[in-house]
Amino acid sequence: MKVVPTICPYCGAGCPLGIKVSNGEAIGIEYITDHPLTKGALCPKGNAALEILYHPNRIRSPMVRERGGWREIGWDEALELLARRLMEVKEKHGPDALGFLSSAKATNEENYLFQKMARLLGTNNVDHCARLCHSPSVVGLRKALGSGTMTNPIPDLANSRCIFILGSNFAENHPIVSRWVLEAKDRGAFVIVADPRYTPTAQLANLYLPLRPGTNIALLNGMMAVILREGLADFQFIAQRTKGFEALRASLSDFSVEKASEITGLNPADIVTAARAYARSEASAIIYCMGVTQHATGTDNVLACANLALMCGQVGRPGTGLFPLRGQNNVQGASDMGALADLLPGYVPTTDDGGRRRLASLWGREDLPPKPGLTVVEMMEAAIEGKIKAMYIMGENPAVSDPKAGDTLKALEKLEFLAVQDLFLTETAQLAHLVLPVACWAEKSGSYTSTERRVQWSEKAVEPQGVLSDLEIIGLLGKKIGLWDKTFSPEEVLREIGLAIPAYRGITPERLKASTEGIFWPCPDQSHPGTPILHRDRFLTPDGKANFYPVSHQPPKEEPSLNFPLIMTTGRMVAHYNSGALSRNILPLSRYAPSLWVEINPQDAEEMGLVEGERVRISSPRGEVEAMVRISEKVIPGLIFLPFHFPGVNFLTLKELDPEARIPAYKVSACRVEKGGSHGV
Amino acid sequence: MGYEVLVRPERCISCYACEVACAREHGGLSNVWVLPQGVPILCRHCQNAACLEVCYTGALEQRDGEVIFHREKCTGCELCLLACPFGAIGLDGKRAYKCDLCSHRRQEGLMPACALTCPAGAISYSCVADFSHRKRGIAGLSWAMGYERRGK
Amino acid sequence: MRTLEVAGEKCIGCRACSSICAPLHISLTDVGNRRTIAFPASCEEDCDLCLRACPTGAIAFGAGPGKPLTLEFELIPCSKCGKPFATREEMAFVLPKVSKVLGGEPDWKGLCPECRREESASGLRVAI
Amino acid sequence: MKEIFVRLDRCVGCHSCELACAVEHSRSKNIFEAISETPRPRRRLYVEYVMARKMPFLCRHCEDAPCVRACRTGALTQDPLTRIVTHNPDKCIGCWMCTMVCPYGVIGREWERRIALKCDRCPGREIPACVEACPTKALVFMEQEEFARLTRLEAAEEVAKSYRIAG
Repeated sequence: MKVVPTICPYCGAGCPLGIKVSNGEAIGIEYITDHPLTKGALCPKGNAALEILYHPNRIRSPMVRERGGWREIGWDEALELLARRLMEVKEKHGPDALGFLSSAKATNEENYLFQKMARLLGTNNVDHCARLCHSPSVVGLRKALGSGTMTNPIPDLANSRCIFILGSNFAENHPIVSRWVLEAKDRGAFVIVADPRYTPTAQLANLYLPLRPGTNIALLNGMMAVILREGLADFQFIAQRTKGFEALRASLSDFSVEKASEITGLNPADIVTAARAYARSEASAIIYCMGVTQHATGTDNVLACANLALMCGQVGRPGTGLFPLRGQNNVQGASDMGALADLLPGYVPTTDDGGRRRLASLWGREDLPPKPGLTVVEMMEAAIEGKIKAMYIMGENPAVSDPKAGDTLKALEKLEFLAVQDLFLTETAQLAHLVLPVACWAEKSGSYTSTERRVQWSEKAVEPQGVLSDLEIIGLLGKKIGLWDKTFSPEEVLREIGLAIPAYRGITPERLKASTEGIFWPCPDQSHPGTPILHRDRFLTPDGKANFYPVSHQPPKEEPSLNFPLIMTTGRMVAHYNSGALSRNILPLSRYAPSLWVEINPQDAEEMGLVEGERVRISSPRGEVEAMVRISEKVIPGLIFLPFHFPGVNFLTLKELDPEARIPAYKVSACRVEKGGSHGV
Repeated sequence: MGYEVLVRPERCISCYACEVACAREHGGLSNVWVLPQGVPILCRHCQNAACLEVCYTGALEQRDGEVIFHREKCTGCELCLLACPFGAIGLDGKRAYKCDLCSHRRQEGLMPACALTCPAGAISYSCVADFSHRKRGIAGLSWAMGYERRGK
Repeated sequence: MRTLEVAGEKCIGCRACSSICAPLHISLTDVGNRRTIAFPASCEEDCDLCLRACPTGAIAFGAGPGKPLTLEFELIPCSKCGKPFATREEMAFVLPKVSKVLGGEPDWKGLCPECRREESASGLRVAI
Repeated sequence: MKEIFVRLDRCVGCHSCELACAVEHSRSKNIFEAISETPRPRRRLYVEYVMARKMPFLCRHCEDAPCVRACRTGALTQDPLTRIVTHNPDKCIGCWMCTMVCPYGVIGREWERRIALKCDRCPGREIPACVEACPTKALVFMEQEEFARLTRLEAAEEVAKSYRIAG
């Protein structure tokens, strides 16, 4: 028996997961205790991960959809079909009629090769679900600090003296983070949680701020107004390392804590306490997540967070910084690899002629398409309009995860050709013309980049049965299309990544395999130890200085109305994972919540005459869904909460996009709750 | 010897990691229960155990600060369930089941799964002295900070 | 022919004999607040598990022409959730032993195991 | 009611209180004999070193004490008048529920019997042994009002001193 080190396939924290292998079969999980992030800990999802490996619902053979249902076909036939159909569409309608969705679940190598394939085919229509969770962080933090990533490693939170948590429920979504927040608390840190819902994370707080949904900017500006009024800003830091402070000061001159209190619904004294605690402590960190980004003002929200951190000089030292917690095990890596419609590998904009040509020459081409492609939601719109004819989706489930799911289904059904590559026959795969089964995380090797920018190697534990890895499929497909003449090993691709992305230059397969704790990018050369803390001496902006961007509160795109009097917000729960493909049919997890539920305040429940466990119909102007009532004080009156792991929830959500980051405004939509689902009580 | 599974309830984030891990280690049945209040409850391995007193077949045995359960001697009478002050013994149809402190893991020199897996560090497998010493350190910190603020 | 002789007055209504009986000759059913244990008149198996499992020695083997026996017990409800959880006789058997260990009758004696778990959790939660 | 108060600035970390506590809770109540006793006499308060300070930790006999609430056997009881939390070893089953909830980490283990061990505020004595043994008067046993007055006087003294320096 041996223990093979892999990286947990669920959230973005990147916890190591040892798989006990005996006679080529995975027989159990072992905890890896010498890892600095986890010290051996794993959340319930990590503990249940092995269930994926031998799950009876895994697809084991390529399948085409025919009138009578699914027909199993051989690998060669499947790849032939995929290549032929993609090329047909390309020749008939041009490359921009193709849409590619890459996967935040796949390795760096797979994402790199996937977007390379799309771009070599002549389109930038390649995107992935980072668009749906942290694209505002990428855009906003890049503008403000020069890098759209977490500034410090998670264990560094233990050095914080004040932790401000905004719109993040890490206790359920990234449980390992709570270890370090609690460690900081043990060492005397003050913990502030701002969230409209009293989550398990809020239970850890010294100060809990139940703000109204969609009022993050008002809270942050209110805090900054207090800090300026009381002279708590770090003026030395501002003078030496930032630009544009005067504009920010001017924009805040007519804002006050009273106004903030009016908009957010918080007690002004609490805002003042939070502001003082954050500004005065020697090291303050901001943790934020999708409660900040998933708004039509997502980028502005992120900029407001950055403004607060910069104003107080709480960046670039241990225990400080901004912690946007990424949701998937390789969402950071997939973004780094350029699986984004507007950015090439290494965050080079497609419109940057120099950077683009440099990459093109590495790939043996003259040039690559300069025009930014369509993002996740835009692709679906284009499909409805008939501009996109064929899509190739690698390991994503837009039918559940995209907003206004009614439109998504329409779009997917309208496609001339849809190929889906996944572990299970997901809601999206059921609409496909061709389904390709893939190897799961334990059946392939490759590198993953965690939310901390920690690049780690995950070893193959068992041989895949009947399936190929994403990398093998893309390699074979590219060979069939004629993009390259061989298939690639993960090691080969990682070396090419090193050539394409300066921040990965020093990260080689040999180094990764030899280290238990991985390497933090940027790592410019092979002797460089990696960079756990960014922005120590200079920011990653061209001139090395951070930028202030004044932002102001804007009301959410949809306000409650007579017909739809409640505000609905969505989020995650601990036992489920994203679109649910990796948790809804995993018994040890799904038993905690087998079906959709909705959290309603007792006051609202009483008004509507609802009882615990009753089935209700929730509708918004866009659709409706049935759920089971959970009456709970966790939500404030007028607010309901739904976990988005179940199909249907996104029938209700809003498709309004953030103007810069193109993220949909998932977090606030108006809705109503009515008694009586079709199944009765 | 001298090690106990000790819980810091204020740290529990009700993530169910211990339950899932325990169930995996024990063939699908978890010997730990995470309650809605957000605290894991498991066998306390009492020194003077009530369950031991009612067990008439010797299926329960106290040895080295550990209440050991011998499944092969259990008749499934449910009397130990009725004796346990914590409700920490379960009945799987025909036989009782309870926490064995992951004896199979300890034989290999590994910690019990729940203590190792807890992401929030709420469960620890340590001796009472270390556990309390750590708590005193934490309490002392805020005490000392208060004194410092007073200017002493 | 081996018959089962059950001394009804000794039986406390626990699950031992029905749990241990692999061929399921002895059956135990809980319906509402009633527990019914049905013993067959005779048993052909070459086994004495039930006899050895009984905590009170209520089961014996005999030779005569036995007849099936059904014993009924009342289940007492949990003082918190109201769910019936144990027979009166079981509690009467258990409590003196428990009291001996705990130095007095515990105040949770009327709670079912689930509610005891709940109460223990509440006790721990006080720390927060 | 009188309580044990700690004047942190006076503690020099000499551990006299710990020693006195162990001796007081031995059978012989004599340090020379106590050393060889079994069960070994144990201290019920602890001097820790935190943030460059010596800090004596002892049971605070909290109002509505968490340990009493968590105890499932009635081994811990609190006197409603004196607030003293008493531990009855005969009822203790060694489940550590009290240890797990104590915010100050002052419920230890009686090693031999594997049951809980905590401060009983020396029931037979007028002044608890630890207070009596403290050479610097870092531990004092008095009414809350009295202690507040003591602290007030100390503060006043400092103000007066600084006035004198200011001239």
